[in-house]
Amino acid sequence: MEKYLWLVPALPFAGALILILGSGKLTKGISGFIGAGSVGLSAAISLVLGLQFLREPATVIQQQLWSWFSVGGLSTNFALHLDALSMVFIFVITFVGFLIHLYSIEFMHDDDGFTRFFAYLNLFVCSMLILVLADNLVLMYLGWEGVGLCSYLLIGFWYKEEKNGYAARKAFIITRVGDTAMAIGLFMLFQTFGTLTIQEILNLAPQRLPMGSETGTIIAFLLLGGAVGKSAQLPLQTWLPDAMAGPSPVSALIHAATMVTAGVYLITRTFPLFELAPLAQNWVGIIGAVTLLIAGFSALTQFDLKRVLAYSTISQIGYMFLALGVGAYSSAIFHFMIHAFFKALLFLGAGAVIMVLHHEHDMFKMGGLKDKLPVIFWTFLIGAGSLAALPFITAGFYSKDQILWMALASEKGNIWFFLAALIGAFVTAIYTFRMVFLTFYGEEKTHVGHPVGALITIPLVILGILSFAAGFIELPHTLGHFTLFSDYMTAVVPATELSPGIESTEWLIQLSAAVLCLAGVGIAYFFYMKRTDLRAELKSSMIVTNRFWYSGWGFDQVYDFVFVKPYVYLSSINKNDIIDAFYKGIVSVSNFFHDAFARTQNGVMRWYIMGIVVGAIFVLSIGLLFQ
Amino acid sequence: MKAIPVEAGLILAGTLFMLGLISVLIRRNIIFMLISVEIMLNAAGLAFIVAGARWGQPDGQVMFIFILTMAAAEVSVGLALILQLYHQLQTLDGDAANKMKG
Amino acid sequence: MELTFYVASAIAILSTIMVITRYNMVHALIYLIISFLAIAIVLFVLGAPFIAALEVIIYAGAIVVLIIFVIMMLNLREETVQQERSWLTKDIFIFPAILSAILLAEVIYIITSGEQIMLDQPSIDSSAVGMSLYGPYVIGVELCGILLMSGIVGAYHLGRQKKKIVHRFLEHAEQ
Amino acid sequence: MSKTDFLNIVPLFILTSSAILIMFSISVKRNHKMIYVITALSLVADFIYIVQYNAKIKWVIEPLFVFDGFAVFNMGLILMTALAVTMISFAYFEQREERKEEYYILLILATLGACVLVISKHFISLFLGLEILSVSLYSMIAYLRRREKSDEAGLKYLIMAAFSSAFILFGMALVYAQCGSLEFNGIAKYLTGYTQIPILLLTGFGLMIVGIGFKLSLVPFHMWAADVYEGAPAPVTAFIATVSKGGVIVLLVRFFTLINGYQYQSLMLIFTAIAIASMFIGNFLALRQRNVKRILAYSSISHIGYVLVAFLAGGSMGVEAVSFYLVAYFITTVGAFGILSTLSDHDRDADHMEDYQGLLWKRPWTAAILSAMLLSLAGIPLTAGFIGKFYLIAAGVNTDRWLLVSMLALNSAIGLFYYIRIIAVMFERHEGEEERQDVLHPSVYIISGVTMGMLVALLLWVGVYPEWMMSVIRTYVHN
Amino acid sequence: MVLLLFIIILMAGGVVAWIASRFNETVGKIIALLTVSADLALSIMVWLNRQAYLDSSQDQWMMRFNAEWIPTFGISVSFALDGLSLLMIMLTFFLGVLAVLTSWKEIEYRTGFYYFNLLWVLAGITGVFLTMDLFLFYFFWEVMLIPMYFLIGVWGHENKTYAAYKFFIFTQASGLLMLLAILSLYFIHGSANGTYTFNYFELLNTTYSPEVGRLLMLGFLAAFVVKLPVVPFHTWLPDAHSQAPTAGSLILAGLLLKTGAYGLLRFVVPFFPEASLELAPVAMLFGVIGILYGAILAFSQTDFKRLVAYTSVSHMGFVILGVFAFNELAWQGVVMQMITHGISTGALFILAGSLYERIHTRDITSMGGFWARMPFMAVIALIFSMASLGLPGLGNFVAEFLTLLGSWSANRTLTIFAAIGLVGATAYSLRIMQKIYYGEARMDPHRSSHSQDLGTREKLIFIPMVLLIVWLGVYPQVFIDTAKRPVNDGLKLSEQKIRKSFEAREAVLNQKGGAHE
Repeated sequence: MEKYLWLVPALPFAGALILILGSGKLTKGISGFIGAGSVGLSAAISLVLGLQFLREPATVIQQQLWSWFSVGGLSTNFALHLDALSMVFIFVITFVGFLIHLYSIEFMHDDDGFTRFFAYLNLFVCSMLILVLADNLVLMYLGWEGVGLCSYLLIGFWYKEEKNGYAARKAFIITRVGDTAMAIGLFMLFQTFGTLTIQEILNLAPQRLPMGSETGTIIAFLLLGGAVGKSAQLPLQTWLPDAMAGPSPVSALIHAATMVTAGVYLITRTFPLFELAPLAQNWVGIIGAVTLLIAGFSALTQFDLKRVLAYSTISQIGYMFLALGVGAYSSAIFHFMIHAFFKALLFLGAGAVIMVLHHEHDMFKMGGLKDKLPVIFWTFLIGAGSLAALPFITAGFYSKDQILWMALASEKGNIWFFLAALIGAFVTAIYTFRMVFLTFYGEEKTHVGHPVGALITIPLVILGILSFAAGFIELPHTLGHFTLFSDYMTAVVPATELSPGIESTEWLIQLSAAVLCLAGVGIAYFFYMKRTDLRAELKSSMIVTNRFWYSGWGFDQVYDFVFVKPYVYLSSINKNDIIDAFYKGIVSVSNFFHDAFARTQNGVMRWYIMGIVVGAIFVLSIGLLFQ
Repeated sequence: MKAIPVEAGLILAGTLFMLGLISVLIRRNIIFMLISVEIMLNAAGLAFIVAGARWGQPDGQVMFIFILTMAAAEVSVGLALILQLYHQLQTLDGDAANKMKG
Repeated sequence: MELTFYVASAIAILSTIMVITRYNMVHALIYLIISFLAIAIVLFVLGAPFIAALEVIIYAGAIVVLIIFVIMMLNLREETVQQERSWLTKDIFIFPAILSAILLAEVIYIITSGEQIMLDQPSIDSSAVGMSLYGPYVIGVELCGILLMSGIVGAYHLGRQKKKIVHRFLEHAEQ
Repeated sequence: MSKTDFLNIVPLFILTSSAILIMFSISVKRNHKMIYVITALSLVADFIYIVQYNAKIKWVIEPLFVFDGFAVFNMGLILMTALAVTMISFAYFEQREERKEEYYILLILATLGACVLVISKHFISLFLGLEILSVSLYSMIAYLRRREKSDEAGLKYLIMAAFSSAFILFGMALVYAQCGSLEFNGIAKYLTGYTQIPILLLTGFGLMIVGIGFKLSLVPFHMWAADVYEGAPAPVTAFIATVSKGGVIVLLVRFFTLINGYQYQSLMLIFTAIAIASMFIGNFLALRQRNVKRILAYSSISHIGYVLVAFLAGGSMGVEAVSFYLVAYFITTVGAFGILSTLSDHDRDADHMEDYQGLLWKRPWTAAILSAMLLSLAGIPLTAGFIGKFYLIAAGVNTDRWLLVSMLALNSAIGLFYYIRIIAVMFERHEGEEERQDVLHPSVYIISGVTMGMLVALLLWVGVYPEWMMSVIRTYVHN
Repeated sequence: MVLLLFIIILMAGGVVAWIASRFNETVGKIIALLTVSADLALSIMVWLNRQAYLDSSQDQWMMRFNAEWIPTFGISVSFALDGLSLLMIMLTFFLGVLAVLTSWKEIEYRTGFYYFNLLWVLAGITGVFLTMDLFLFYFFWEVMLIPMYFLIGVWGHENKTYAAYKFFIFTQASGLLMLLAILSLYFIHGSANGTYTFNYFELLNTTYSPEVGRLLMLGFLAAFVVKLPVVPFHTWLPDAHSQAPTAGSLILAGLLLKTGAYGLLRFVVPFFPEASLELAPVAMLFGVIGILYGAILAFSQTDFKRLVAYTSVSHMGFVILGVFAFNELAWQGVVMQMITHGISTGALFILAGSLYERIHTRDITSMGGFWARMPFMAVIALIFSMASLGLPGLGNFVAEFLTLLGSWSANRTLTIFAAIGLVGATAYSLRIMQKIYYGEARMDPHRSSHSQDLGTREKLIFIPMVLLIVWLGVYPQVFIDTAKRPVNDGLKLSEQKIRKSFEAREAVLNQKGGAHE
């Protein structure tokens, strides 16, 4: 099986290629078949590989395809590297990807760009797989940018709406900012290590970079920059809410389950570098903590269903960053996986709702869908519960709880991280259930269209089961102490070192988290089910805060003011190129001389003779002066 | 003929030359300009005579004769041209002949 | 002998000044003749009797007469004098005079800056000039002929009148 | 005068006798074609006679002439240029009702004057050559008597040329008064004792520079050029731009190298200033000029400025460069004016930009030839002008005349503008307008066509394979 | 002999095409196409036989050709081909074929003369890439200008005359400075060694004082930075590019600019390594300024071709940045940049031309929504705008990555700013997509009734370009290997020279008894 590893990314790529070349000629059925089928095959291969890894987590599969370029000391290959970490990722990517492909066949059925959609989607899966399988950072960068491109294409999929294009562009440019930082990081890495192969770097890191060294810190920060951009973390998070302009499956796959977690992958992959730069790692945590709060509060005020989910995604990735920041790599990856399941589920559910309601995004115009769309409702509820981390029964609880615990208990954790995570959990519960109540309860406000078909419900159900059950592979000490996932992950990442003597408080933390979560649900219930009349009051009493949160804490406005506007202004005032004015100046000076001299040629003979006389005087004067 | 310095002869020639020059510059009448040029040529000839006299060579005088010839040829062509121009412009104003400029 | 030189020089300069300030063309030409005659004397004093004669004959004689002939041909009247008066204002003198003065000053300065040399060579008579002219410079003389030839051909071509009546009365009548 | 003297002077003799022959033939019967043939034949004969001179042997006819390689080469150049001018003159004058025949006498005499200039080694021959050239030119410029402009140009040239001749003469007189010799050698001998030029002599040189500068239309003695170029008939303009200037430059080179003017700072300074001013002012004047003849006039001012760069660079390379550039420049200028005269119609010369609009589409060959000429003037590769300019710059760089060389480069760039402007006009799309009817016998056009073709072939040949021309120049100029 | 043949085929083909199209225009076109294709085929044959050259270690040159031209001046017709020039001439012929194809329908009048000019430009460019005689180099340098001038001036757009002048005068004026430098080099060499020659290999051994070296280098540099172009000498480029006919823009952007880059690699650094080293920080700074300035300006342009023109300014900034970084990575990056930029920007210009053919405007504000109408073209546009923003997997990424990687070790600050230029590149590249292909169709139906998707001929143009840019993106090693020897030898040579002169100076210092101590 190992030697077929290359097929995992190659199959979706081949699919994409066929779809691109055959666009316009293939029927929708064939397109869907190719699109979903290729990913499905990939998923199958990765499943088989995954089983192997479950048996032997420490397996490492290396596969070199061809030499990309080798210049000077740099030699870069198209080479794949599969270990336990990337295994988790490729599993999630192919599996969730496959489900979303299935879902899309029905979801996108009436769209003109059906084939195009699948082509992009396949290309995305391929890029994402390259990203996680890359053996060296340059190849990873290829995947990194490739997913960016696909994200761009898919956000702007409905290109006729101009604003979709702008949203896509925004996403690309902002992530590019991060990517540039990462690229610079790559340069530094190359200069420091003379190679860009990940494993070599990681092996050499402890020798070349002393603990806390300046170079190491800068490198870590630059990599963090890349991660922050891709994963929509502070301060580059603003693109993600706008990215919801894309079709819902896209939001599910790219902007929730896979691409946005590339940052998590990058940091986990290069964790030794971060370990060597404690400052940077601490900042990972800080960024995660702040982001999760900011995004959580923003989510509270949104009324576009998908934007709520978008902010929640930012917030949840904030949790992962927080986990990374405290050195709880396996927790982060665990949360990534669970999050991928439930967030994909939520997005797909939301997409189904929106589709059924004829592209209605506003939650306040929804309601009462509980009975009309039972399957969607139940699966969505499971997802929401998982997101809100309803205690004990949802997968989200276990993954998030672990992070909460680590934020405090890890050696690198502290009380502030913990508090932020805790408040975040509380807020999460509120907005999640606000969303649930608004959408599915209350009276029906919009006409419900065709009910959804099997291709939509099946992925929802599978994901629902996963969101419910996947948490049980990793149970905390207090609840059975089942550590399948973290054991598996130890093959690639170290177990988190806990502060001494803190174990005893674990139950307390779990309890507080559970209570807060339920309290959050309660508050949501109170405001959005029980006393809907208080809502307006609350809103008006907090109008400023509300607006501030709604706008995503004003980041867009600030960036607009600080970067975009000046750039556009600078660019537009200089449209005609100021430097050209200099050359135009030369031209006018020449013309001036021409005019001046032409005036001497006035046709009058005596004047000409005068010229000769002046010349004679000049000649004689020079003769006299410089004799 | 002892005490005439070379300078005196040359200054005379130079002065006459300059007078002709002034005349060329101030006169608008083409015939006058031609006459002025003749004065200048004559002055140059005089200078040659002075120089020839200084060295006691006949070359200066030979040169004078050639200048004379040239002046004659010049005047004849010049006058023919002036006649021609007068018929076209009905004036002897040198400044009027300024159709070409720029 | 020196006196003759200086007197003749003064006359030459004065009459040349008169030439360039006259309004009437014929008057100016008469002054020009005087100037040429004075220069002829200077030439004679400088030991070039043959040239002095040529000066009188050709310059004062031929060339000036030629000009007068043309003036007569053009039948210039009193208006021309008036016109000349209007052209020859004082301010028109200023700039040319300044320029020429500078030039003259430079030339005089240069001429007088060297050590003084007296002209004490014996007179060069016509035979010496002739020997030289038809000795080494014989090709020059031939070239002179060519020069005159081109002058004649040119003057002939340009001066030729094609059925055009020169006299202005007739000309007016014809129009 | 010995027999060898006589044999050497035969070129001048041939020209004179052909002029006289033409006079006779006019008195018998005016026949334009025949006289044209006589002129051309005499120039060819003269050239052939010249070719058999041995470049290595220097023959002196005391005191006036010297026949060395340099003189012979330039004499040949002048004769060939005159021949080309004759060729383009025929068609030009054929369509004008003036009496045409005297023109050829004047042309031959002017050529003779230029030939005298290049072989002269004495002030008298210098003066006579210059005057024969000038006096003939007066009449040639004003030759088309019906044109007011032609007359005006003739008169302007006459007065100013005479005026400048007076300067030259006065300068010569001062030089003579100082040195006691009218011969270049004598002056050079006189000067060998001096590290600095005696001031009177310098003044004499200065006044002569005024006259020479006038003939070469160098700034600030340049102002006549545009008016005269514009007024003169196109072939005559070509003649003024080439033969008359060429002769004077050769003379200048001869005189200057003989007295070794390079060692005198003041002379160099004067010439440097003049050269730079000529380049700049000539180019600036041409910059937005709309009259093609005036453009060429102004460009000729700057081109002579360029030549001065090599001239001032001195050394054998400088002289070679000057000679080569003259060749290139003559070909080009005659070519350009040749096209101009073929485009000229009955009433006026084709000197407006509008006459060239869309020429490439109307008469592609004509336009192509003119483009080649203009590109050569601009110094673009594949043309003689490029190699010429290259040679000039090489000469300048060789002796480290950086100021001049950089000015040359700068001015070449400025100059490009107006040359390509003419080309651009030719490329403009031109709608409508019937093609001009041919009014003359077709053979006339064939003759001009062949002449133009040969010129352009020469231009390209010298441009692509300059080695031959260079080696010719080397054999002649080095001795 | 093959080397001479490359040029002769083009020149002769040009003349034949001109003559032929006086009788039949199609025949003229076909002749032009065949001519360039023949050269392309020839160059591919050379390419296929390159292995021996790659393996051998003695001669840097694959092929040489020498013949006398003007022995008086020591000028010879001297050509030589190494990996670098091989890559460049292949690019030349490849783009040449495409240029002929793009012009197929676009040029409607005077086609014969058009193809003549086109082929002669190519001949000039080929000459520049191959010649090893400095006089000949200058000669070809100029030869490529005039036909280009005609291409712009005759077949260009509304403001063609102005653009043509500007192009011509800029390049000529700077070229003259180079001529001065070449001549001084010639004379310095001649007076020192006694042999006056313009031969590249001979002149390489010329020694001169640092001051002289500096001045000479500036002369060479003048020509190259204007051609490249480096801000602030770039202003001819937007005008020339936007006004030229499509093939003209293609050749300008794809090839003419590369001659500047080639000149830097081939002449400036090997001749004046020391002076270059001194100048490096400044030159790199200018490169970075160019990257950023071009990106900013590109962003605000509304004329499609002008926009692309400014992207060229930006991309060429990488070239000068890389050249003066003095290491193998950067130089390979520069070589790659030369090739990939030629293809990607060329493709964008062809796209602009195709759009212009359909809607008769280049104003992107009046475009929009073309994706629906022309999906194939949109995909092509997407690919090449991605290439232009440096997406990995396409050639430009490799180029820019290597350049930046190389320049990082030379100057970190500047590299960071250069990398920021990538963000700017993203902004302008996406703007192309946004304005032209996204959004509602803004053209009124009447005008855009002809807006059909790409035809077969156009596909024939674009598909090879796409394949090539992808090839360059995923397997550039073949190109890198080809350019390896010239790059390494160039670097080694300059290093040696620097060391030698350093040692010489040391020796002088020691003789003086360590004056600086």
